[in-house]
Amino acid sequence: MPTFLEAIREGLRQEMERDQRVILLGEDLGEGGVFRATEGLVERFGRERVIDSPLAESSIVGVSIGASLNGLVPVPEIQFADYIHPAMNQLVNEAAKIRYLSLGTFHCPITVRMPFGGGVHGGPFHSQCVESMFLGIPGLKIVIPSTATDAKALLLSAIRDPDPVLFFEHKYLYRRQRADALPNEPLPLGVAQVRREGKDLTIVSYGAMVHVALAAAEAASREGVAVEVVDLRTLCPLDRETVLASVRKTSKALVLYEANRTGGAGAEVAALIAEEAFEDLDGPVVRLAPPDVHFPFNSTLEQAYLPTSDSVLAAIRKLAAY
Amino acid sequence: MPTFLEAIREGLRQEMERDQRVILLGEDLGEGGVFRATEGLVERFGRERVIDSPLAESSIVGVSIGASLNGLVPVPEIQFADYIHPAMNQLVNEAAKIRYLSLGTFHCPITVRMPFGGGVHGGPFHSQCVESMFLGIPGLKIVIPSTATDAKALLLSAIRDPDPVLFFEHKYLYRRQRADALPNEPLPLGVAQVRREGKDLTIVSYGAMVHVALAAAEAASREGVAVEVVDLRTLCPLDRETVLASVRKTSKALVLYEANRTGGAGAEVAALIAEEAFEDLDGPVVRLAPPDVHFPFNSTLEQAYLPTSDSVLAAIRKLAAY
Amino acid sequence: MASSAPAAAITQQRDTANSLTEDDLRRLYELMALAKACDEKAWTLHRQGRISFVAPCRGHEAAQVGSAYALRPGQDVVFTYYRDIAVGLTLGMDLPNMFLSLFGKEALVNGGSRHMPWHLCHTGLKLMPATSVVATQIPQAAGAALAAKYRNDDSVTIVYFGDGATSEGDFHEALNWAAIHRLPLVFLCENNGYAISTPVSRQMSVTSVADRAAGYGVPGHIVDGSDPLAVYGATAEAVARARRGGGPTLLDAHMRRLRAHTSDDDNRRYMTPEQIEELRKHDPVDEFRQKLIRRGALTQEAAQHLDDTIREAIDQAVEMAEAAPEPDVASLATEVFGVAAGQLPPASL
Amino acid sequence: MASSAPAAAITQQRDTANSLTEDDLRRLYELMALAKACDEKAWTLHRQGRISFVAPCRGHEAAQVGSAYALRPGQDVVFTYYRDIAVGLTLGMDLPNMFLSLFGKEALVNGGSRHMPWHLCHTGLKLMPATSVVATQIPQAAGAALAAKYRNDDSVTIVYFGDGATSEGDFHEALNWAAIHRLPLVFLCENNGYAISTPVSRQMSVTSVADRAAGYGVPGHIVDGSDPLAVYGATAEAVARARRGGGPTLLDAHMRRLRAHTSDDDNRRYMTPEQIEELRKHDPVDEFRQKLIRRGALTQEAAQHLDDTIREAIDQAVEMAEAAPEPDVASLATEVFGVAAGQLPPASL
Ligand SMILES: Cc1ncc(C[n+]2csc(CCOP(=O)(O)OP(=O)(O)O)c2C)c(N)n1
Ligand SMILES: Cc1ncc(C[n+]2csc(CCOP(=O)(O)OP(=O)(O)O)c2C)c(N)n1
Ligand SMILES: [Mg+2]
Ligand SMILES: [Mg+2]
Repeated sequence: MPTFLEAIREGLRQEMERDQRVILLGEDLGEGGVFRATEGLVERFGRERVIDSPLAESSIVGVSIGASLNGLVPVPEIQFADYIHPAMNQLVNEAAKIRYLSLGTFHCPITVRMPFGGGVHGGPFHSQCVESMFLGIPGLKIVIPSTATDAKALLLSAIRDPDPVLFFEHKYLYRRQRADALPNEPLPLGVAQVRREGKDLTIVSYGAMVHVALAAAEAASREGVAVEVVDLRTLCPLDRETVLASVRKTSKALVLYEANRTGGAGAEVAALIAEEAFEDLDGPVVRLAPPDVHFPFNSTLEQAYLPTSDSVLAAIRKLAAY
Repeated sequence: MPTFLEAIREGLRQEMERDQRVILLGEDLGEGGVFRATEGLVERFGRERVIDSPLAESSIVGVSIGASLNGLVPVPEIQFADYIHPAMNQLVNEAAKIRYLSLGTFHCPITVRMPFGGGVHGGPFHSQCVESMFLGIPGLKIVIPSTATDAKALLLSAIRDPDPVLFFEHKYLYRRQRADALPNEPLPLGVAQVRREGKDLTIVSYGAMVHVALAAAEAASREGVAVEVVDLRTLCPLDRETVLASVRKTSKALVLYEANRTGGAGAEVAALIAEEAFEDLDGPVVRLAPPDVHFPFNSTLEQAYLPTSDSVLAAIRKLAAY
Repeated sequence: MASSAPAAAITQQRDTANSLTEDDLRRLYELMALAKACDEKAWTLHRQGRISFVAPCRGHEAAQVGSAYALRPGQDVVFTYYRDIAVGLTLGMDLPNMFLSLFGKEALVNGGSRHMPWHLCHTGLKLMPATSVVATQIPQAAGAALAAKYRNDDSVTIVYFGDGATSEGDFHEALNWAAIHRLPLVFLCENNGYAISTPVSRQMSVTSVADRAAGYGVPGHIVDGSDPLAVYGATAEAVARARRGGGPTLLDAHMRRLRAHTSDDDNRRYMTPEQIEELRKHDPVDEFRQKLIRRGALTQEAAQHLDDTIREAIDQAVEMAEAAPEPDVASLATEVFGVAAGQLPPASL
Repeated sequence: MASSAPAAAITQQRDTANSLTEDDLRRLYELMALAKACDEKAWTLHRQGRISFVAPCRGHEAAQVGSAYALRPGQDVVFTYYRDIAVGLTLGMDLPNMFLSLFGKEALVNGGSRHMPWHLCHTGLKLMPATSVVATQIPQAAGAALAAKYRNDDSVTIVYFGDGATSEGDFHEALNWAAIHRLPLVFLCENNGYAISTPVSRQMSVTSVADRAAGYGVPGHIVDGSDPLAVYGATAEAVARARRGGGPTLLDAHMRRLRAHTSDDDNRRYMTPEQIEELRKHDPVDEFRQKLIRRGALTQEAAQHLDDTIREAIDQAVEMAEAAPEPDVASLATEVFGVAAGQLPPASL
C-alpha cells in the first residue's frame, strides 16, 4: 500500500515519463530531497531533469517561471513551505500575473511543491501553514491533498495545468496516509470531496485536519450527531457549490483549519457561508484553528496549539446543541 | 489645511525630533521619496538619519530589523506596497517572530511605511492592496489610516510601538484628505472609529473605501436608510468590539474593501460577524470588493474594478430591503 | 495567441561591429531615430494630458538598438524591462501596437489595456512578458536559457536591466545560476547612473557593474552604451560565445538617462541645472547621425526624409490609437486561468 | 529581560594569533572540547530518543571558537545561525540554559521551549535572536552595524553563515550595504563544502566564497577553518579593521562538517563510505589538542581532567534539563505583542 510520499514520487515519475518537458528543481532534489520525495529520479532521468538548485528560493521560482515561458514544465520544490517567502515576489508579482497581463498569449505552467504543516515536531520554521497568504492572489491555484490517492491524482492535474499551482504536501501525512493503489488519471482541480456524510452539521476542512475532522465525526456519531465532512482539496478554485450544498443540508457549519485562525482560508469559507447560505443557517459559523501565535517547538505546546479530535468534538457538541 | 501626505511628513519629523533613535531608510528617500513624503527631512536631519537605500527591499527590511535589535527605531519605506514582496521573508519569518521566539527578551520596533492602493492610474504594479497577506501573521500590526488626522496620530503610535508595524498609506488620499490641524498625540492602535452613525445597516471598511462608504451612506440617507460606517483604522489589532456592537445595533453588515474579494480582510471581518453576531443578524453578511483579477491599467477598467459609491449604494439598497 | 510574425527588421547577423555594412549602419540609425521619435511623441502626449504614463528611453537608444541588433528576432529570447522600447522596435514591434499600448487600449500585444504602457510582451518576437518589478526578469532569463540548453536549441537569451536592479537579490541569484550551468545568457545592464533619484554611488561601492562578474566566474565588460557600434560588437561577441556553449557574459553599458525617470518624476529635484544642461549635449541619436553623415553613410537629406517618414507613421499610429475604442469592462474577468474550476487540463499543454 | 551577565570567558583581546598566551591557547582548547562534548552528548540523546532535534557543530569548533574569541562578549554584536553553539559557549552561554534549550524546556534564553534547540539568543551576550531561516541574519547584521556606526559606539558586528547561505539574495544585498556604508562588520562564512547534501560545486562556480568580496570592494580572505589560531588571527584583524573604521571584511573559513547536516539527515545518502571515513581523520579538536600537547601547553592528564570535568558538568545539565517541567500551555499566548490592543505605547520604548 503506497504512502502519500510514494504517491508524490509516482506522480512525478509518471509525468516525467509522459512529458519530456517536465523538469524538477530545488534544494537537494538530486539526492532525493530531505523527505526523499524525489528519490531515484535522478538515476532515472538524469541531472538535467532533476536539478540540485543553489540555496535560493527566489531564483528557484524565478528560473522555473523563465523555463516555463520558454517551453518547459518545471516542478520546483521549496524544501519547506516555511521558505517560500523569499520567492513571494516571483510568485505573486510575476507568475500569478503572466497570463492575465499578457492577455493569455503567455502562461506559466509551473507547479511549486511545498511540504508544509505541523504535528511533526518541526517547530516554528518547519511547520507553518502558509497557504492563507496566497488566497487572495488571482492567478495562483492552491492544491492541498489529504489522501495518498488524491496526492497523486491532483499532482498530475497540477503539473498538466497551464497555470501556476501551489501544491502543498502535508508532512504529517507523508508516511501516515496510504492508498490501496494509486490512480493513473488526474482529478480536476476545484472539486471538493464529501469524505463522510451526515445530516446534522458540516465540517469544512482540508489537509491533515480532514483526518482530525473524521475522527471527531466518528466520535460524534457515537453520541448521535451525524457530521458531514467536506474536504476542500483545492483552496483555489474553491468548490463553493459543494460547501454550500452541504451547509444547506445540515444548517450548521464548522470550519476547521491548521493555519492561524485570523485571516486563514477558514475566514474565506466562513464568509462564503455567511453570505450565501445565511437563510439556511441554524447557528453561527464556527471556526476552529490554532491561536494567533507562532508554531511552538516543544511538543506539549505543539499539542496545545493544534486542533485535536477532542477539541473538534467539543466544538461539534456545542454547535450541535445550538 | 495640511494634507494626508503632510500629516505623514509631520509625523516623521515630530518623532525624529523627539527621539534620536528614529531613522528613515528606503529608495530615494533622501530626495524626498517619489511621493515627497520625506521632503526636507534630509536637510533637517542629515543623510545619517534619512538613508537612500540600495534598490533592495529584502535588505531594507532586514537592515531595519538588525538596526532595531541594536537600539534604533527604524522607519523603512517601501516605495510602493506592491514591492513589499521581496521583503516578505524578513517580515514574516523574522520581524514577526522576534518577540515571541525570544520570549520577549528582544523586540523589533520597526514601522514599515508603504504607499498603497488604487484609483490613481497606477496599473497592476502601483495599485495593489497587499494588506490581506499579512492578516494571519502573528506579531505584525497593520495600520491603515483613512484621514489626515489619523495618519499622523497613528503614525506616532506605530513608530512608538515596540513591535513591527505595517503602515499603509493610501496614495489616493495623499493629496485629497486634509485636516484642520494635525494632532500632536498618538492614537492607540486597535480602536476603530464610527465615522457616521446609523441604525439600519453597518458598513465596515478601512482606507480609501471609508470615503466611498460615507458617500454611499449619505446617498442612502436621502432614501431613508440610516447607514453606520465603521472605519477599522487597524486590521491588527482588529477592534472586534466596535464592529460587533455596531452590527448588533443595525443587524445588517456590509464589508467593503479594496483588496481582491477572496481572502481579504473583509473575509475575516465577515467571518467574525457570522460567528459572534449571528443571533443579531437580519440578513447575510455581504462583502463588496474588487473581483479576483489583477489591477488593470486602463482607466475605464480601473473604474469597473473598484467599488464606487454607486455600487455600494446598490448593495445598501439590496441589503436594507432584505 | 495574439502574436504577429516578426517584422523583417534584421536580415543578417555579423559577429563584430566591423563587419556591419553601410545598410546595417543606416538601419541602426533608423531604429534609433524611430525610438527617439516615439519617445518624444509620448512625452508630448503626456504633457498634453492625452496619456497618463510613459517611461522614456531617451539616452538609451544606442544601447538598446545596438544590442538587439545582435539577436535573431523570434529565435533568441529577450527579457526587457520598462524602458526598452528600442529593443522592441529593433526586433520588429510595430507602431500601431506600440501606440495602442501607450494609450492603454486593446492592443493585441504588450498586455493591451490591462498592462502598463510599453511593457513589452510579444510571443512571436520572443519578447517575454515584462512587468514593472525591478530585477525579477533576471532569474527568469536564466530559466529561459536553462530551457534552451536543455533542448539544445541554439538560441541565446538576453536580459536587460538597470544599474539599480543589480542591488536586488535576484540579480545575484541569477548570475549564480547562469555561472553554475554555463547558460547561454547575456546580461545587459543599461547603466544610466541613476535609479530614479539615487545615483549609482549610493547604489554600490564599486565603480562598475561589470566588477560584479568576476565573483561568479563570469566575464564582465564595460561598454560605451552611447555608441551603438560598441554595444553591437560587445553583444554580438557575447551572443556568439553563449551560442557556442561558452556560457554567460555580463555587459555593463554606460549611458545617460536624458529625461526624468518617468513622466511621474521631476529630475530637477535631484539634479542641478548644470547637470541637466550637460545631458542635452549627449544625445546618442544625434551623435550617431553626425557620425554616419561624416562617414558618408547618410546624407542630411536622407536623414531629414527619414524623420518625416517616421513622424508621419507615428502620427498615424497615434491617431488610430487615440480613436480606438475603450476596452469592454466585461473583459476584466478573462484570462485569469486557462482551465476552469472542475475541468481537467488538456492532455497536452 | 532574561539575560544573565556574560561569563568571564575571555579576559583580554589580542590583535594577532601570535600574541595569544598559553592561557589563551588552553582556553581556546577548553571551549572547543566543551562544544565537542555538548555536541556528542546531544547526538547520543537524539539517538536515545530523548530529544527530537539537533544541528551538530562537529568540525566547526575551531572556526566558531577561534572567531568568537576575537570578540568582546556583551559589547560586540553577534548574529549566529543554527550550527553555532561553540560561538555561544565562547561568549559565555552557560550549560544549564543550553541543555534546557536542547530539551525544549523553559530556558530563559534561546527562546526557551518555543524555539528550535540551540538557536542562540541572549541579550546580555548580544547574541541576536537566531532563526532557522538561511541568510536572513546577514542583512540584519548590516543593520546592527549601521546602528553602531550611527551611534559611533566602537562595537563591531560579526555574522556567521554557511556556504549555502551565500546563494541567497540576502547575502548579496547585505554585502552591498556593508560596502556602501563601510560598516564595522565581519562576515564569517563557515564553509563546510555542503548545504545539506548539495556540494559547494553545485552551489557556486567559483572555488571560494572569498572570491565574491572583490565585486563589492570588500576584502575577502580564505582561512583554514580547522585551525582556531588561523581563524582567531584573521578575525582579530578583521575586527580591528572594522573597529578603526576600515569597513567590512569577508572571511571564508574552510572546514569539514563531520556529521550529517542535522539529526534529521543521513549523510550516507550522498557521501561515499570513503568520504565519511576521511572525515573521521580530521577532527579539529583532536588536532588542536595534539598541537598543544606537542607544544607543551597542555598535558595528557590535564586534557583528560578537562574531559572529565566537562562530562560531569554536561551530565548535570542534562539531568536538570530533562527533569525540568514541561511549559505551561497557557504560556502559548504570551509575548506576541508588547502593547495590547487599545493601549498607547509607552512614551519611550
Ligand atoms: C522591486 C521593485 N522595487 C522598487 C520599484 C520602484 N522603482 C521603479 S524603477 C526604480 C529604479 C530603477 O533603476 P534602474 O534599475 O537603474 O533602472 P532605470 O530606471 O535607471 O533604467 C524603482 C526604485 C520597482 N519597480 N520594483
Ligand atoms: C531560506 C531557507 N531555505 C532553505 C532552508 C532549509 N535548509 C536548512 S539548512 C540548509 C543548508 C544550509 O547550508 P549552509 O548554508 O552551507 O550551512 P551548513 O548547514 O552547511 O552549516 C537548508 C537548505 C532554510 N532553513 N532556509
Ligand atoms: Mg538606472
Ligand atoms: Mg555548508
